[in-house]
Amino acid sequence: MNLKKTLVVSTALATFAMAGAASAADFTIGITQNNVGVDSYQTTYEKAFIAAAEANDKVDAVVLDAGGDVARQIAQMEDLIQQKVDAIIIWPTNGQAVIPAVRKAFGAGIPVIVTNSNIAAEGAEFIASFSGPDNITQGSRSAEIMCDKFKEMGIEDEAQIVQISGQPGYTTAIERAAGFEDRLPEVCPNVTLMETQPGDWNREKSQQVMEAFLVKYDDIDGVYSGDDNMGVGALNAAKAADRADDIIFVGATNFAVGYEAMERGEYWGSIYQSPVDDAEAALKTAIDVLEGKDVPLLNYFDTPKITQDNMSEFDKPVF
Amino acid sequence: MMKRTIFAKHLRESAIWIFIALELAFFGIAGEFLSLSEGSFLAPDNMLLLIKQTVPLGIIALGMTIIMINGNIDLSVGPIFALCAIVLLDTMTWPIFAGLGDWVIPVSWTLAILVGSILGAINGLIVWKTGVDAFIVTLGSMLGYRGLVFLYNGEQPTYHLNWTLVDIAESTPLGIPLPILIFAGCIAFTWWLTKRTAHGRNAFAIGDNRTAAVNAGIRVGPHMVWNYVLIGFLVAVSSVTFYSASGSVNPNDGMLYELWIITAVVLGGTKLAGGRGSIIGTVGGVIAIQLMRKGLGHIGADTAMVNLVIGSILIVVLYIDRQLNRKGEQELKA
Amino acid sequence: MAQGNLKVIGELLAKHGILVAFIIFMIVFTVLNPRFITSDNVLGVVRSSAILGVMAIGVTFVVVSGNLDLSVGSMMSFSTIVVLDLHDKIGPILGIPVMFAMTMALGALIGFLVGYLKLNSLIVTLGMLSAIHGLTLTYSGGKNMDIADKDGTWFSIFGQGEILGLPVPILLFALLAAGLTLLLSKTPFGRKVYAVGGNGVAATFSGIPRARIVFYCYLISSFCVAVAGLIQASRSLGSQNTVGQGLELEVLAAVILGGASLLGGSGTIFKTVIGVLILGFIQNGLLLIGLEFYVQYIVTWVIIILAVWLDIAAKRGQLWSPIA
Amino acid sequence: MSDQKPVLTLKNIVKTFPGVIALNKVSLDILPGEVHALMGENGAGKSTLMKVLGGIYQPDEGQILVADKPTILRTPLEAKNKGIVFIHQELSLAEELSVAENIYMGELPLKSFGRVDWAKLYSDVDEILDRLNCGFKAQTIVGDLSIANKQMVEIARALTVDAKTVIFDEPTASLTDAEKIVLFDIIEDLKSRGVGIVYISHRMEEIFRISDRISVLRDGEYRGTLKTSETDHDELTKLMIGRSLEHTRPEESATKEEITLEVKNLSCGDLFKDVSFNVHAGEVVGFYGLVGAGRTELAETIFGMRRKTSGEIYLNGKHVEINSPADAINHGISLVPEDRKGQGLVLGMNCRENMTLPQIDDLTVGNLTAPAAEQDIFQKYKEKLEIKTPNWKQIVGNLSGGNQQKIVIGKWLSMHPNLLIVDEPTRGIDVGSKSEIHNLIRELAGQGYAVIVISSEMPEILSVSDRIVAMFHGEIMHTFTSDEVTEDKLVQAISGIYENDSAA
Repeated sequence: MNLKKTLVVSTALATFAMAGAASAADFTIGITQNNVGVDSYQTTYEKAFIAAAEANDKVDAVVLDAGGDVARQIAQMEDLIQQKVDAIIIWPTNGQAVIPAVRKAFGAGIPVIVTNSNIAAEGAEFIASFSGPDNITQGSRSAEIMCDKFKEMGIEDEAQIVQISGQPGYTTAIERAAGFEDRLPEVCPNVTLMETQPGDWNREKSQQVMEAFLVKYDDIDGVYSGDDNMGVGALNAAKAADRADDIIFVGATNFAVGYEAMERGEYWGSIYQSPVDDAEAALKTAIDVLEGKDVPLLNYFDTPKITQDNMSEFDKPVF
Repeated sequence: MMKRTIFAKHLRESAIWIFIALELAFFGIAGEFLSLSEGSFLAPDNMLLLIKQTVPLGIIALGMTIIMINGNIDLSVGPIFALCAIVLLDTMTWPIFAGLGDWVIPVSWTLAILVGSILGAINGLIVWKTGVDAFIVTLGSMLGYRGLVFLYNGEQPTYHLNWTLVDIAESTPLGIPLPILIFAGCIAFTWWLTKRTAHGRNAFAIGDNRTAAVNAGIRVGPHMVWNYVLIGFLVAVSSVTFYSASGSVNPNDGMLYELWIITAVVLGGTKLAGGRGSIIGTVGGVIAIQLMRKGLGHIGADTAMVNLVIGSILIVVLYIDRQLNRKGEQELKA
Repeated sequence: MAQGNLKVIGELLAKHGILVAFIIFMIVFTVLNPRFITSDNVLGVVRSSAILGVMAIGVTFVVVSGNLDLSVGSMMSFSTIVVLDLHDKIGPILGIPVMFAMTMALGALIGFLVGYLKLNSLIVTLGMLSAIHGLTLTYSGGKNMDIADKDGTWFSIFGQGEILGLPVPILLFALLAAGLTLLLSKTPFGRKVYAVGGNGVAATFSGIPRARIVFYCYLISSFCVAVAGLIQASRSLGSQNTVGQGLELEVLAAVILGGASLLGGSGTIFKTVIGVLILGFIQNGLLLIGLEFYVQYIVTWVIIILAVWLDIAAKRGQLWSPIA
Repeated sequence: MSDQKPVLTLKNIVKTFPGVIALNKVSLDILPGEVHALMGENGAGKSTLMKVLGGIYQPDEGQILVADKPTILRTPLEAKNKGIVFIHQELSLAEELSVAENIYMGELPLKSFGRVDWAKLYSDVDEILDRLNCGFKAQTIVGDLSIANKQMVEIARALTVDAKTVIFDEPTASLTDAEKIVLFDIIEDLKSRGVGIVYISHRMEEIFRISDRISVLRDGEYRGTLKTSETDHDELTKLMIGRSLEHTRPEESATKEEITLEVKNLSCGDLFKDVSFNVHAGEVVGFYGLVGAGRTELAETIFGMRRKTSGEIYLNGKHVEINSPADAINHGISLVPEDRKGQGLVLGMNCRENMTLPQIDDLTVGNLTAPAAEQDIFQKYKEKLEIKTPNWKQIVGNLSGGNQQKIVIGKWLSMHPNLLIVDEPTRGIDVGSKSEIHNLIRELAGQGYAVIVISSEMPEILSVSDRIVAMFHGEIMHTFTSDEVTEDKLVQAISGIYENDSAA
C-alpha cells in the first residue's frame, strides 16, 4: 500500500515542480475497486495495478476503494467524472446498481472499462470493454474437474456433493454457482448436489458450514467451494472429522493456501486465476481504448483448470 | 467563570463547523500537492458533489438525531434501507401495476415509503409495549430485518432498471441535483419539527427527563412510536432517492450504515443519553464524515489509512467534547 | 391468587428462564432432526462456539461494569493476523506472548479512554472498531496471512488438538469460563465490578477506584480476545483480515441473551455461556433441518427480544410495559 | 369551612400489588382553601396514594370524586386537566429545556400544524414568574438555575392551570429556611384563592406552621384526620408509628481533649475558601448553612472526592494527603453521603454486599471473598441498628428509606472510623427512624467517635451537635457552642449578616 502512496507523492511532487497541478502523463486513469482488504486477491490486484501503472510512463492512476459499499462506489464514480479523468476502470460492487453511474461517465465522454466481474447486460452499451475472468466458465470448469475425478474414481453414478458458495448477492458468487450448477448435470447427470450454503468468502464461516454438513450427511464425496479460501475452510473441517480422505475438494480462484493443500494431496483442483493478470489486463484494455485500438467488448483473460495432476505447470499464487 | 461557560457552549455548538473548515483547508492545500486531479478540491462543482454524496446517510441521520434526542437509538436502519429499495424496485415489475406505464413510479415510491414507516413502527411498538431497551430491540431487528431482506429474494440482487426513474432521480431542477433538494426538504422539515413543534420539544423533554415527561402528561409511548415511524419514513426516503438512481439492490446493502450514522450524529453534538442535539449539527456531522472519506480518497490515502483516521478522529472529538463539558478542577471525581 | 402464581412463574423465569428456553429449544430441534443431539454434533457446535464464547466471557466483564465493547471483532482479526505472522517470523513460543501483549495493549488503550478519561464506551469502541481494522490492514498489507509449514507446527494444538478426547478449544473455553466465573463471582475484584456497574458513583464513594476497575475489565476482555485469536489462528493456520468482522454484535447478542443488563451491574459468566450455546445451536440446528441461513437471523431476532422481554416482565411483575 | 364542598374526595380506596396491600380503604377529603397535611412513615402508602391521585395507578376499589363528581383518572394528563397538580419531591425537570418549556411541558400552547406558539408561551410564563417574584426569565435554560430556583419552576407549573388541588410532596427537602418562607407565602396565596392543598412532609414544625388539618396513614391504612390546632407532636407521632417517641435530648457532651480532625485554610476552587476548623474525639460538630454554602463540597473534599486547591488536613495531629476516597478510608474517615440512592448504595446489590463494600478487600480467605466474615459484619450491624430486612439477600432497592440509610450507616460504622461525616442523615426519612438515627449519632460520640453532621434542618442540627459551624457562600461565618447558639443567631449567620464580633 505504501507503494501507491510513494507513487502518488512522487508523481505529485514531480508534477508540482513542473507545472503546478497539471499532469505529466498522457492519460489519467481512475479505478474504483470493490473492497480492498476483504481478501488478498483484491489486495494483490491493487498492488499489481499500481505497479503496472507506475511502470508505464504514459499513465497516472487514481486508485479508490469502495469498501464493498455500492453508495460509496457510485460517489467515487462521480468524483472521477468530476475530476475529468481520461478513463475509468470499475470493479463493480453490484453489477446492476452501478449502471446509471456508468451511463453518466459514458455521457461525459469518459470510457469505462469494467474489470473482474461484469455489469449486467443493460449496461453493455455504456461500457468500452469488460476485462476479467469468465466466472460462468469458471463454474463450468470446476464442475468438469469434479466430474472427471469422479469418473476416474468410478463413482460418477453415485457421488453426492455439497456446495459452499460465495457471499450472497455478489455477481462472482452467483455466476460461479450458476456455471457449476448448469454444467454438472450435463457432464455427470447422476451426481447429486445435496445442498448449497454460503460461506461468505470467509474461511471460518465455510468451516462452520462444512461442520454442519458433515453431521448432516454421512456420505459426502465432493465439495465445491466458490473460492479456495472457503475450500480450505471446508477441508479443515473434514480433516478435524477424519473424513478428508473420502472427499474430493474442488474450488476456484486458486489461492496460495489452496495450492499448498494441493501439494499435500489433500485438495484436488481449482481454477487458476491470477490477480496480476487481471489487473494488468484491465490497465492494458484501458490504454488500448484510449489509444483508439480495436478492443473486443468482452475481453476475458484465460483462467485454466488446475489440479494435482498439472499443478507443476503453474507458479504458486502470491496471495 | 460564567464567560468561560458561555464560550465553551458556543465552541461546542460550532465545533463541528470549525472541524469542517479545518478539513476543507487541509484537503484544499494537501490536494494541490498530492492529488492527480486537475480540478481543485474546493471547486464549487466538487462541493456540490460532496453534498450530493452525503444525501443517503444524511437523510437517515436526520431521523437518527430525533431518535437519539428522544433518548433511544436505532441500529436497524441498514436493513430497512435495503428492504425499502427491494420494495421500490420489485413493485415496479408487479403485473397488477403493468397498466400504469411509468405512472408505476409514484406508486412504488409510496409503497416503499409505507414499508419503511411500518418497519419503523414495529420497532417503536416493541420498544413501547415490551419496555425492552431500544438498543437491544433494534439490535435484534437489525438481524431480523436483514433476514427479511434475504427472505424476499434469496441471495439474488433485486433489480429493475427503469430509465425514466433514473432520469428523474438524476434531474437537476434549478441547476441543483434532485437528491440535494430532497435532502434540503428533509432538513427543513426535521429542523422545523425539532425547533418549532410541540412534538419536537416533547422529544427533548422525554430524552432529558423521562419521568418528568410522564408526570407532565406527555404520552411517552406513542411519542416514541411516532419517532420510529419518522426514522423509518426517512430511511425509506433516503432509500428511494438513492435506488431510483441506481436501479439495483444487493441484500447486503446498508450494512454498517448504523455505525456511520451514529458517528455522524454524535459528531454533530447530539447527546447519546438524549435530551440534547440539533439537526444542523447532524448535517455538519455527515458532511464532516463524507468530506473525510472524499478528501482522503482525493489525496490518495488507502483503506487502512481511512479506517485508522476516522476511528481516531471520532475518539479525539469525543475527548474534546468532554473537555469542553468539564466543570474544571472542582469537579466531583465520581 | 392468580397474581401470586404469575409471580412465582415470573420469578422462576427470571432466575432460570434462559435455561428453560435452552432446554425447550434443544428438545424441539432433536425431534426435528435426531442427529442434532449426537455427541459428535454437540461437541462440534461447542467447539465452533468456543471462539465466540471466549470473547463473550471477556465482554461480560465489560458489560457488568456498565460499558460496551464493540471493538472485539476487529481486535480478534488483529490478534489472529499478528500471531500467524509472528509464527513464521519469530516462532510460536515468542510469537504468542508478543501477540497477547499487543492485543492487551489495545485493550489497555480502550480501558484508559473509557476508564480514566471517562469517554463514552459505545463511541470509543466504535471508533476502535474502525481504527483497529485499519491497523490490521496496515500490519498485513491487506494480504491473507498463512503459516508456511502447516503440517510441521505444533501450533495447531490450540485449535485442532485434543486432550483426553476433548478438543482443546473446548477445554480452553471451559477453563476460561471456570476461572473467570471464580474471578467475577467469588473475589473482591468481581464484587467491585458489579458495584461499579451497578452504581459507579456509590462505588467511588465506597473507596472503589472506578477507573481502575473499568480499565481491568477491558484488559480482561482483550485477553479473552487474544485467546480467541489464538484458537482461530491455530484452527485454520491462516486467516483473512476480516475474520472477526461482525462478531462484536454476535458476542453482544450472546451476552444479552444470557440476561446481562446493558446498564451494568448484572449478568454472570455462566449465563453468558448459555447465551453463546443457544446462538451456536440455533445456527447449527437450523442448518441441520435444512433451513436457509437467513432464517437464523429472524429466529435470533425473535429469541433475543423474547428472552429480554420475559426477563424484565418477570422483574416488573407485568407482561406489558406500564408506559402510557 | 366545614360547609364547603370538598374539591377532592377519596372514598375507600384499595390498591393491591402482588403480595402486598398498599392501600386499604383509604378515605380523604380536601376542602377548598385548606392546607391538608398527609403524614405517615415511609411505606405507609403516601406515595401509592399520590400515584392513584396522579392517574399513574388505577385503584382496585373505591372512588375518586372531583368536586363531588365521581371521576376516573387514567393518565397524569387527565388528572392535570381535572385541576389536580403535583409539585414533586424529586425535581421533575428537563435540564436542557427553557423554563417556559418546562412549566408548560406536555401542553405547550399551539398554533396550526402542531407549532408551538412561542410568543404566547413566553409572555404567559413571564407573567407567572413575575407573580412569584422569580429572578429569572421564561427563556432561561433550567440547567443554569440553582436548586431553589428549580423548585420555583416546579411551583410555577401549578399556577399555569386552573388548579383546584395542589399536592406538594416534600417540597422543602432541598430548600433553605429563607426559601421556605417564599414557598409558604405562595401556599398562603393559593389558599386565599380557594385552592385545596395537600402537603406531604416528615417535618413536624412545617406541618404545624402551615397546615389546617392533618391526615395520617399507617401501613396502608387510614388512621384518622386531626385539626392541627387541636393536636400536638406527641399525639401525631403516636398515631403515625403506633407508639410514643422518646424525645431526643442532647446528652452530656462526651468531647475529649484530643483533636481528631484539624482542617487549615482548605479551599476548593470557588466552592469554599479558606475553611479552618477542628473536631475533637467524642464531639459532634454540626455544619449548618444554605444549599450551595459549600458544606457538602467541604465534606467531599475531606473525603477525597474533590481535589482541594489549597490548605491542609491533619488527622490526630498528623498531616495527611487525601487524593481519593480510598486514601480517606485508609486514614479512618467515613462519609455517609447526602444522596443515599445516588451515592450511598448500589441499589441492585443485596444488603450484605452493600454493607461490606468498602472493606471487601479485607474479607477474604485466600484470594476469595469470605461469606462467613461478611455475614458476621452484616448480622452485627443489622442487630445494632435494628435494620428491618428479611435476610441478607434482600436487594437494597426494595428497602424503605430509613432502612436504606441504616445500611449506609452500618457500612461505615463497620469500618471503625476515627472520623464519621454524615451528610443530611435523615432526609426523606420518617419520624420514627429519624429519632433513632439522632440517638445513634449521640451514642457514637459517647463512644469516642469524632462526628461531623451536615444538615439543613435546624431542629436536627440543634439536637445533635456539641458545636455548630455556620457556613455562608463557601466561608465559615461563625462557630457556635451549644450554650451560646440560638435559632436567630444561626439564621443570621447563614445569611451572612451575623455580627462576627467573636471571630475565631
